Amino acid sequence: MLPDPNSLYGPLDPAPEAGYENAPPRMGFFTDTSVCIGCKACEVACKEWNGVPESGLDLLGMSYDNTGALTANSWRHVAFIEQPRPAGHRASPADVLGAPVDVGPDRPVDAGPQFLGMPGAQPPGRGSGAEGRTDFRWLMMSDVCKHCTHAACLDVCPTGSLFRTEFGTVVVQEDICNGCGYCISACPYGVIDQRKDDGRAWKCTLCYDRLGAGMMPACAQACPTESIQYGPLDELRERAAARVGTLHDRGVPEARLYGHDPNDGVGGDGAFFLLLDEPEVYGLPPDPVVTTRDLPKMWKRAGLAALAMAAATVAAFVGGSS
Amino acid sequence: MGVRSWFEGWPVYRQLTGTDPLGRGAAAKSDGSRALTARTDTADSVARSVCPYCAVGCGQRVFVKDGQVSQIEGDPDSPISRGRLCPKGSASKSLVTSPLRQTTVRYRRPYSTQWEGLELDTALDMIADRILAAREQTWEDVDTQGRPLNRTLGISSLGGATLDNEENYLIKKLFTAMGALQIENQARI
Amino acid sequence: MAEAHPVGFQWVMEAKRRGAKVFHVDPRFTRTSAVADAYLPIRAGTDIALLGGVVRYILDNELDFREYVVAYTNAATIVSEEFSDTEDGDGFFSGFDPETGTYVQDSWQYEGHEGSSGSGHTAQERDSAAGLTHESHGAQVGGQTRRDETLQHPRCVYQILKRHFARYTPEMVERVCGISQEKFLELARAWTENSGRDRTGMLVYSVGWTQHSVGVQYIRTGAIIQLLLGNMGRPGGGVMALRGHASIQGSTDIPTLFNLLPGYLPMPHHAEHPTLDEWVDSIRHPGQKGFWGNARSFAASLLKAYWGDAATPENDFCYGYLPRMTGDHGTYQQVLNMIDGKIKGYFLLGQNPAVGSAHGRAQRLGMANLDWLVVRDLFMIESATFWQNGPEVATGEIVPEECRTEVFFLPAASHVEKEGTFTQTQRLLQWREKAVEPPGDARSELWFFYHLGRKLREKLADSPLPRDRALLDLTWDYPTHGPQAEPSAEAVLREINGYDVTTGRPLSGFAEARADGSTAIGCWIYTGVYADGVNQAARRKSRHEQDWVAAEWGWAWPANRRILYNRASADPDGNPWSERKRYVWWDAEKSEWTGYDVPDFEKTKPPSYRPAPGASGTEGIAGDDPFVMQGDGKGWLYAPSGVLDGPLPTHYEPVESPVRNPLYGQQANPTRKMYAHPVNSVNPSPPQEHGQVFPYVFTVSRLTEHHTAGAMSRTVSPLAELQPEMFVEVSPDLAAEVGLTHLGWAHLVSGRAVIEAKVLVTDRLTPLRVDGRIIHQVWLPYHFGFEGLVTGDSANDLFGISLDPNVLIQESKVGTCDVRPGRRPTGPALLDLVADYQRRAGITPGQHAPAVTTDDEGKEHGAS
Amino acid sequence: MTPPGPVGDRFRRFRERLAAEGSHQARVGDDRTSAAGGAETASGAELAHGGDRPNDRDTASGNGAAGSRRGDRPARRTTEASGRRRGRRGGGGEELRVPEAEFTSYYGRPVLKAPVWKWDIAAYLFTGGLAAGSSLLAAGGQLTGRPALRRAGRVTALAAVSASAVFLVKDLGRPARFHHMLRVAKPTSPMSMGTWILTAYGPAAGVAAIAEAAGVLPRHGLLGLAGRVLPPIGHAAGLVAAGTAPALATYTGVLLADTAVPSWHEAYPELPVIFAGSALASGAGVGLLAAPPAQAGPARRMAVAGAALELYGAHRVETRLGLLSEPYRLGRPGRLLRAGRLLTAGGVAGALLGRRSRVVGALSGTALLAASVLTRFGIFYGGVASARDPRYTVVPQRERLEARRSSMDLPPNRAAPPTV
Repeated sequence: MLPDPNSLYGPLDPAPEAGYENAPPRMGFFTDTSVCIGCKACEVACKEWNGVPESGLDLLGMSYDNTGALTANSWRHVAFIEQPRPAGHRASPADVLGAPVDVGPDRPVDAGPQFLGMPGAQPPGRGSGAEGRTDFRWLMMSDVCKHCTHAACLDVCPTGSLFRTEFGTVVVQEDICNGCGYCISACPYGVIDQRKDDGRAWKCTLCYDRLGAGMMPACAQACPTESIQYGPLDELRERAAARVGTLHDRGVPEARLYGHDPNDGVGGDGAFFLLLDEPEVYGLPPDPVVTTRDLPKMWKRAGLAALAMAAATVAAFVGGSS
Repeated sequence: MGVRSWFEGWPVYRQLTGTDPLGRGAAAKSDGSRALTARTDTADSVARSVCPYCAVGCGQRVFVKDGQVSQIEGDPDSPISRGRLCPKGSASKSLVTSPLRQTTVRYRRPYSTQWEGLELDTALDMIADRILAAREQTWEDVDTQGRPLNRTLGISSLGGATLDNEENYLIKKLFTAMGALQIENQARI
Repeated sequence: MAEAHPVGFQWVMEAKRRGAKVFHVDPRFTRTSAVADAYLPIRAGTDIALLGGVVRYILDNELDFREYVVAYTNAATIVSEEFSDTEDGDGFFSGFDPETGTYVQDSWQYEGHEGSSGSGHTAQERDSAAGLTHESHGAQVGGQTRRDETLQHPRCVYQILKRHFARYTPEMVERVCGISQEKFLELARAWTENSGRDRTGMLVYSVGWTQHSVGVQYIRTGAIIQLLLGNMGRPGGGVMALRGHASIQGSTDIPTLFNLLPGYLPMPHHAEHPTLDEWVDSIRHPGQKGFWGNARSFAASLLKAYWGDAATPENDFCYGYLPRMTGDHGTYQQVLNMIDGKIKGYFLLGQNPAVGSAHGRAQRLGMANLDWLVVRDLFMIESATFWQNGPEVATGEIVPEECRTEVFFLPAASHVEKEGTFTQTQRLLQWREKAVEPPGDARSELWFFYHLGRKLREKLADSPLPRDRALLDLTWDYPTHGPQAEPSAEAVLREINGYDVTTGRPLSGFAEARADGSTAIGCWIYTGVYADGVNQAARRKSRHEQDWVAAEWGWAWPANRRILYNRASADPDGNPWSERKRYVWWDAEKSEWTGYDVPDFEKTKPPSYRPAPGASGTEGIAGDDPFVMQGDGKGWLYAPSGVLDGPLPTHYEPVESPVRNPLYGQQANPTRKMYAHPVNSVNPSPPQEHGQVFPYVFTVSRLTEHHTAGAMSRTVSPLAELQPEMFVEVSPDLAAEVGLTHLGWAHLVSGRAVIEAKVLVTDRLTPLRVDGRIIHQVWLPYHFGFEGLVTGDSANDLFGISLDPNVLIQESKVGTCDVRPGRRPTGPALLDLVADYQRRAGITPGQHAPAVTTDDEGKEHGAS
Repeated sequence: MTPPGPVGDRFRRFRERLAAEGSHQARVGDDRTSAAGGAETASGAELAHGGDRPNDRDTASGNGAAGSRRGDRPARRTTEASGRRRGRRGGGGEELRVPEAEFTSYYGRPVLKAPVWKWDIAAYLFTGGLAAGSSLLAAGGQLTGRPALRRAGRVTALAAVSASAVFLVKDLGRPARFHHMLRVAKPTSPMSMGTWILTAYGPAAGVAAIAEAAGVLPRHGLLGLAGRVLPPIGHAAGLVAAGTAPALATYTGVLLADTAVPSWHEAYPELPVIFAGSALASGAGVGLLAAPPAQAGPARRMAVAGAALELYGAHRVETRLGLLSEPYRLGRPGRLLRAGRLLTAGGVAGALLGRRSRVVGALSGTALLAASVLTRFGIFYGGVASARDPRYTVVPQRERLEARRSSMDLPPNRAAPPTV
């Protein structure tokens, strides 16, 4: 069976290409961070359903995020970013101290994101002094495995533990994984991780067992404001486009979709987002590309190097009489 | 499991003969994945309950397997919560099955520095005796003008906002009949 | 709301999706503010100044919903000329008695009713937290009143309200609250534009709002605005209280409270209610309108439920058995009595005062001076181990070897291990099915108290003493079932619902209550929960199969009504104010009230009905009186009685404030309840000196990830890891001023205690310019204690004990403190630090701030 | 296809901006230089809301005001007007310092997960290469009648491949499940292909090495029979091993490159070359060590070829990748690679000049082996370092995004924020 020309890179419906005849429609998540209230119900619901162990009791000082990142022991991670800058639809930056800022007709207000999310001494959001403080914005976002169309983790998995399910999601089969660790280096989003004492790789399974029983993933069911929406991917993409349109009309120009485009570097994500700022502010890569895109070229290069090596050896032995 | 069926089960064989030559989906699917089921499907019973945390009153479904709570999640039928839960509500299973939960009576002797065990029935008996003794020492029949008081200010109680209406009813009924007036709960804190 | 009631918040997001504007007012930028359309930072404790500004904005621009206001509120009612407002009394209404620190309310009455205020001596009402009795029934007021429908009469409520709030201008709001005028006007404009026939606005508050010395008046101001804008009793309108515990509404309906009996019947007072008749008349207020007319049948039915056959009309249904109140028996008075050794035994039933109550140190010292303590909880809470791991053990104040308290810890059953009903924040009873048996010795309270009662009755079986009759005559024979002899919760619910004594038939509404002893009702407002012998609270008809009111899911008291006073959703002649907001209306053909909800009105009383002069009780309610529980059937913009600290809300500074009250000479609520006990103290506020020793304002509230005193979240691993350490949020400016570093340590000192916390420097707290000065505010979560997976110091230790006069709730949402970098001292050095601060602040424990501060700026004049 | 050197290009644009700035004294790092890649970050869009007066504010017009600004590219906004001193991370530098790569991240945390492989994978890179090199050496020796090379090659090959197996299994999270590698044959997984290569190569190398023992077997009886049969089998096995050796040596290059680790992935053209060269060099090293100078001729030539490949590859990796070359130059990886380069040069020099003396040959052999180890560890830790610092992930990707956007010269699509 001749594989699809896009089977390694480019837009593709992954489940049929992975050998499932009449597979159900591809399911996924659309996370609308503009309605996320950072309550972390998704983190807890995921842990309760999947029995994910504890991931550490330390205050990280990253606003209300004490989880830190997606790891083997936290398959959902709610990010918190405090930004001292005017949100799109807020009133113009009046000095919170009560004295109205002299808002001239075209005074170039540069309340740009002094906050660069930089590490170290500066606590988050410290860009402006008191007098510069403007209306405040607090971004929240529930991060999760992206279940990519072209999943580098799945491609590189040497045991076939990571596999494409009939729903088009990417799942680690814990009865197969031998903890080789290759998927962890391959993931362009830094999602999948090795669990220390257990040795195997773990990540969100998009509740593969619940999907099988016709139920919603635990996080999507728990999410109080339906920031996490679960459903057929095409439907979610339409809904997301409409939502971005509404937000733009309501004066939130910085709303943008991330991971929705089948032509992006990973062929579009199964779990995509509506963000209110640059992806890297949330810790997401701005332009992720699946490494498999360049694999054919890599094998060619290796072939050349191998030939060179063989040639060198032959030359070494044949050439020269000494 | 004959050698033939083992061989046919070998994913590489399935790659070569099946519809998944690259071994990224159907061919790589393990027996474990095929046998996967949701534990809510295999539960013995489902109880319809309400979240014990705040006063929104979100509906909860409690799944039970072999006498143990196997899963607690939102009740999609509830018009209040529509199947959703907050982090606390979602942690209900960990709450009721927490290893820190006390399941035996603990008793601290006066002036002691550590806990001891105690039989539940003995504890109940000791508490009843202490109530009657305290009631005895601090009972007030009438006030200075001879008007009835019928009470003891020697016993206090605090608590009820996390309890059921039925429990609060019995508590209020018993304490009132006992003359213990000083009972309070979180409604005032 | 997104912080402490996230799932309830989905409905705010639903409204926001449809274009609703969400305003969030909070001292700190919270997760609610993150998704709100506008956030207003406010100085903690100044809500009345803000809402008073909104009232003034409404009245100044005549933006009230005039038709609604004239028909349904007491705006037109003329008030007695003896009344004088705070504008003339520099913060005092007429009738203030400095000796007792309370008001005589005669001068507040409507014109012509000065004599019948009924609650002349509010001092006694303050002690008995009588305000709580008005939760479901109106206060004492005469039925017939003089009214000026044109609202021009200088002494009509409308004009009094206008004069009262005249000085609450946008500039004053900015000066007092620190909110920019621009933002304030945006709020006021949006609120008024979004009210009227076609649109309604909702005021949502969480229970923290009540934990102020003027807490009840906060809610009064909100109610006044909602009445002025015609939002009460209508869909998408009203005032929504988001309560904090699963069944806190249930625990005031069926109150484990000292001043109430089930159904908000007041606990008899030794001097006021020696006999049943006096007790019933004090509830019924003869001659007054409203449903409280048949209070006698409610009282008789309750006593019948308690004492069954022994309760006969001849012995006033065993009224004599009831214990009597003599004054303030609130929890804080009890704690002070424990410290003084007056209390022998203490039950803690799923409550953790060592962390949850104000003045943690007093709570723990009190418990250390008991004879015995019984704690029933799921986990080993701080209140059970104070003698072993408490802060006072570290400072040496409690030495385990010398602490005589005998402690019993009995494990409790969790919510899935027992069946029963919770009453959630919208008065909805929901039945929980039992999933599994409780583990080991864990038992439900039902089990514990039933078997405790059984044992007590066995031990007193042959006692001749009259005082034991009450226990022996009690109806206490509930059927038990299961391996642990668990009493039947359904049987108890039946008794709560009420039944016909002769036939045992469950009643289906409180109208069936009789005063002749033929009916027995545990809690009359719950009658109907077992209508037709069916457990209505257990109904679970899916939302997909019913309309948006979802009347067949659970059961709401009273009478499964979902929006109270919904008669007001129709105009005086019974037609809906608008198609969009149609809810309950008069159906002329069937000549009965109908609609999406159970009408809050007599079914067949036409809108045109007018009572005969002098009629009282339910007959006294006219066809256009939606507020059927009020003595005059009207919504009260002005409260002639029932509220002890003034008929109109007045801005007073919190008990501990760095700022002199800009509006009046009177600094704080003069009628607040103060305790001059050696363990208690109050930080100095202007006009007292040394206010600068505690320069910063601090407030406490919840985190989404934790629950109240933390026993149900700090012991649960997936929650503990989400917020693992006690922290304090400070603004970058305060951090710079005091030298705090992000994630470094800081310790906060008040007149009572010193606690330490990790520092989170954040822009979400902003310094406010108030009265020309910069006021810094810090915020703390109050969940932490010394037990559980994650521990930390308890923020409530910082608070002293000052209570609101109406319901005796403590002020634990605003206080002053000092913030220093580094960790707090340990051991006895901690007590020295607090003592040093007390000395520098001129605090002598046992003394409290002067109640009256209006004589002149400098001189204090303290009432006892 | 590799993008133009990011540092250079950005520096050029920065210079233009400085010139455009004109009078404004843009202290490097003073005002809010845009996030890397010169594009205004989304904040630019917000600024447009300066015009969003409270009194005329209604949501529609608020957005409109932003809209009007969207089309044109206004001059850079100076921050002086708002009088806000923006303390910038690390304060200002002197005027012409190359601008520190300016980028946003989530509290400085890495975007990617650093590889979980430990040192034993780096060691496997070396032993795998050594096995391949030795097998080639042995086959060469076998075909051109140099028994010393053959014997040394075959024995080292077996030892190296056994060591490789140990390293690989020990590094697994679940070592007992090492055989799961043979469950699938996935061309998209270099490690799966590598496993099958090892499966082919291992036994062959083993048999070839065992065949060496044929000499010591007694003449007659069963063992005698085996003794006679072994050499031809060994001969065939040796050829099979040599046949798969080049694949064994270079597949590891693809294995590292086929990851999201920035410095490995960008170096995919060079890694196989480096590993091939390094394998040859280590094979030559074995030859120089084990064989007498007479037979060591081919080893010397292999050493030269190997070193050439290795040095060429390493040099390109350390210079061509722009920002992503940094990890290979800085810190421990830098030191390792520099030391490796020195040792390689030394080894080759020794091999060529010291034709006569056995000692110099052995020394240069050892040097070559050591160089190979250092190079492997250098490349390994260089990649790990590039995964740990978010800069190496965000900056190149942000530039790639902007380059693609400006090249397409599309109006910024609705997804990306309107640049102001």
